[in-house]
Amino acid sequence: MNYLPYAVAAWLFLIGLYGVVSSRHLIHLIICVGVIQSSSYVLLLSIGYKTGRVAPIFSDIPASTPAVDPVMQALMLTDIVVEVTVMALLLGLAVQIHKRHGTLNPDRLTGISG
Amino acid sequence: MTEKILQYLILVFVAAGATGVVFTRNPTSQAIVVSFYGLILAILFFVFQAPDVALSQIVVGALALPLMILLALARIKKQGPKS
Amino acid sequence: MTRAVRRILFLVAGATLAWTFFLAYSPMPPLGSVQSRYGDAVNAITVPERHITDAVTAVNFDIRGFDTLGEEFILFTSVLGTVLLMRRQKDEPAGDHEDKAPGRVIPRVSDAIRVTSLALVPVTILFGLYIVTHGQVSPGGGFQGGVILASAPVLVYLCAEYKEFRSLLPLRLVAVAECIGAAAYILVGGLGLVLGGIFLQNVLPLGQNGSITGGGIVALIDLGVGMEVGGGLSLALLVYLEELVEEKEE
Amino acid sequence: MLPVLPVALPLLTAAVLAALSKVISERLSQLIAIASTLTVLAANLYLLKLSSSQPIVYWFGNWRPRHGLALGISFVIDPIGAGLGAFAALLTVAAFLFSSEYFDSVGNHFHALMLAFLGSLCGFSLTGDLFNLFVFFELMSAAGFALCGYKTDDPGSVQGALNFAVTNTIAAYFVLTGIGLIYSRTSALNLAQIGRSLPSGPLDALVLVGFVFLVCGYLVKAAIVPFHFWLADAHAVAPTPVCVMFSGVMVSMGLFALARIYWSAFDPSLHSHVPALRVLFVGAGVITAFVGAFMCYIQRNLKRLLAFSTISHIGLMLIGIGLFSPEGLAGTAIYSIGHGLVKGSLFFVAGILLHRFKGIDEQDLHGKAAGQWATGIVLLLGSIGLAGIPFSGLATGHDMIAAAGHEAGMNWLSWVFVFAGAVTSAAVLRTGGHIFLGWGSAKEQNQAPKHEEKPETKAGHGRTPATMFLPAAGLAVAGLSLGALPYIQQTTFAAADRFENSHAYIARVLDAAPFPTLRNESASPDEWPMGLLTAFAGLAIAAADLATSGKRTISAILAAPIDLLHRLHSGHIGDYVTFLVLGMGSFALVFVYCLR
Repeated sequence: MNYLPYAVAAWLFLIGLYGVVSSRHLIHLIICVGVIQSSSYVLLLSIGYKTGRVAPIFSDIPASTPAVDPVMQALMLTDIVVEVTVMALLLGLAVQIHKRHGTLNPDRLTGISG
Repeated sequence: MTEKILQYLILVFVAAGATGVVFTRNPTSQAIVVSFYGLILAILFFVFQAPDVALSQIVVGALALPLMILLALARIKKQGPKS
Repeated sequence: MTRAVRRILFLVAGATLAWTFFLAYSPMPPLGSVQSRYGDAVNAITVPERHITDAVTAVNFDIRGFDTLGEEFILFTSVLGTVLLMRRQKDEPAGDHEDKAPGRVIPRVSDAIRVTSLALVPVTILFGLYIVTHGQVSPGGGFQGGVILASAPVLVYLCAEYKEFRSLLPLRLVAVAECIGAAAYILVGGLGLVLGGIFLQNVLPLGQNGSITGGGIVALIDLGVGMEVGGGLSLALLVYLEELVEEKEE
Repeated sequence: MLPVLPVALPLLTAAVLAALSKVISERLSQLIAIASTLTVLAANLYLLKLSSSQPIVYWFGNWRPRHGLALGISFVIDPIGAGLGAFAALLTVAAFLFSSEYFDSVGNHFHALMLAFLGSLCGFSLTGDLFNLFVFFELMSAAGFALCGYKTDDPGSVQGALNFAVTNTIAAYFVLTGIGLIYSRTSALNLAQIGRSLPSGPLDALVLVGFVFLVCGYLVKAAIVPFHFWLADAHAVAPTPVCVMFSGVMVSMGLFALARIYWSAFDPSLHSHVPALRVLFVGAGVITAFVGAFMCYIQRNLKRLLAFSTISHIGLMLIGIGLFSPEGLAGTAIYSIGHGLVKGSLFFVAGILLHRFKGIDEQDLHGKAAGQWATGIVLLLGSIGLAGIPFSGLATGHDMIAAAGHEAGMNWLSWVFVFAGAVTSAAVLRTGGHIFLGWGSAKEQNQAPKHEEKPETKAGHGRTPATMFLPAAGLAVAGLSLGALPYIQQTTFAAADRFENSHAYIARVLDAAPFPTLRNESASPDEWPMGLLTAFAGLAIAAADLATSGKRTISAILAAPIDLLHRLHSGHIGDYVTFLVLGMGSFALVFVYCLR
């Protein structure tokens, strides 16, 4: 059971990839990319977590209280906000693709090949 | 002990939620499912002692991202099947 | 490749990756027992050396502040790219299409929703500002507060007609605010360079423990990031709305 | 203040230009952008000189290591990193010049995005922190996606940009997973710190997979087979100045990341496995060189052809790094600069053709550019530079890598260079013969799918502006004479030798210890005939192809495999991701089972 977080992280990565590969709609595909990213959240979160320790916020508790790893949380935090803007960019590309090709099905996009 | 059980339970929810997101093939309903998934992730962060990240995940994952998806979809719908 | 071939190939590929994950994760320490020399060191210095009671904020805006500078510019660049992608093809100046269909109401919403949303706008802004400024004390900071601030324009959009919305929130102003927020980080870094000799050095006097100005330059960076995130994200949302409304008006 | 300038200045300028985009004219915006880039160039060159005897370590926010524990983020500046940064700035200047009459309304956003891109390239080459490397990688990606999709009215453009964006974003999550794995073992993000703590733990699958995820994630950016699919799509559709940046310097950054991560963090634990590593990475490089060369030859869209030639040459550069010797790394450093110059010039030629004739399809333009002597000569210079004739940067790089291969007992490596150089150079020469001289048949004989390319300029098609021609000619001449620079071999070798001195690097970063003197002596190779041979082989292949066109050509004999290759490069994002996963998974498994 102690390995459940890692198993979940691996599962999120794989299922997200499956979604990307099998997608029939670019918006769906982009959301699946987001699922892959949540895999890294779960991984970083579990690495930073320490049993029996509190959140690294010392407003109401003594500064010497053992706390979980703030570094991993800091990495996740910035990543979440960056994710949403990268998503905005990807969605913008999808909107433009629809405008130019009239479809969002990757199987029907034939602008480039060879 | 209860904390541990809660953590594992939510981890299972996360795995199930992600699976749900991937297998919801209709993007509009997917935006709603993603919103729920974002919320579950936020709860996960909370029970893993990461309130900062949880707050950020609530506003981004459960609100901003689904909104953006819906806006993009509305935009695409307006364009019609072939321009 | 046909769908079937791709699916089979992916099953093979996914199996190799799954096996890789299994190999990589099995030597991991069980949950909750990973050693954290770095994290413990950071926890030990945040309060005594920086008077910041939220260690995550201390990492983001001071100890590893340079990462956040980069992250902020990822956001800046992505928003710039989104605006570029959603721009009008013919270089028509923004803003003249309001007159094309005067009086057209875009979202027909009930007055009850309108009033509620309007009342929520100042509350949202206040809450966003609170979160931005209290990042050093409690969970929150420029990133989270910025996102909350960015939701205010959406509320305005929900409750107002498009024309009013435009006059309430000129896009240009939002864009400029975003750029100022982005530039602010580098300028604060430059302040450290000028006064202390090192980029991003925390040269301002530290305030009281647990106050919103405890961490010296962190308060400034927090504000700048809040402005950048709030401006950038609302800009990203607004260009989608803008395009949407335009289509309806045509 | 010097160490932060290459990152802070372009980013600040980008923010200012974006803020003022409606206030100042495009011309002014361009001038500011060029001035800023030139300053970055000068700063990087000065850093290169300052760091020649030992790396400069700069701790942001003055968070120095305490008791050997790194707290903050450091830049660790050495001549190779600073040199790459300087080269990125040089190409950016050329791209800005070229674009001055390029887009009808290039818009100030173009300059802001290019500057953000430059800032990310410099940050990437100077940083000494694993997560900071990732941050600049993401910044590079974000700016790259936007720049790639800049021509939003071009259907291929947005699709290529999406393929680029999705594959590279997934690659970024592999990198992030790798960072997590390594952090769980070392509790460190600083590369030197990781290098110091890794050997104290076992060398198990966790560390090995972490290394593979990190390295392969960055190799997606470098477009190593089978991670290469996005590159041709992105290059073929991006605006010409952006292609120059992508091909010239962005792909080399992926290889630089491999070198940086390996020698800063992993060499102490993996050093005894170098023979196995050598087989794996040289093997990947050889395959990439062959696939790229072959795909290059069967293209008809000039930009796509050049993109595949980039893949081929990046494979050659990977060989240099994969030999894990100072000679090889130095060879790759020179080779990548030489290649960037020559390839940049060739992309500019493609841009000029697109400007003049509103297309870059080899068959469509058959004989159309007759009389364009100046542009044709630049194309000729570029193609013989691509073959690596003596005195070019590629020749010197080739010689050094071949010498490193000789030392490692791989004498045949030189022939891979000859093959890839000759084929890619022949492909360019062939298009030159078709387009500029009207040689060969005008009939459609190339089976490659045709791509519509929208013109990027709207006026002045009757002439070639000097701002377009000069960057093209300048880069070609620079690329052809790079190898003739005095002492370039010795100084690069010295830099590479220091770059690979992991123990000295770690002690320098964490304990501020002085750097020792050189460990090795340069073998100073001398293999001119190979460069000449490659150039002649290239000429011969192109001439044979042009002379026999319409009859049984190479493409007729190899119709079946060519068809298969065309179909593999389907432009379908699902296919690309499948290959990415397959490559990542199998490489990781091979790695773990070979080294454990």
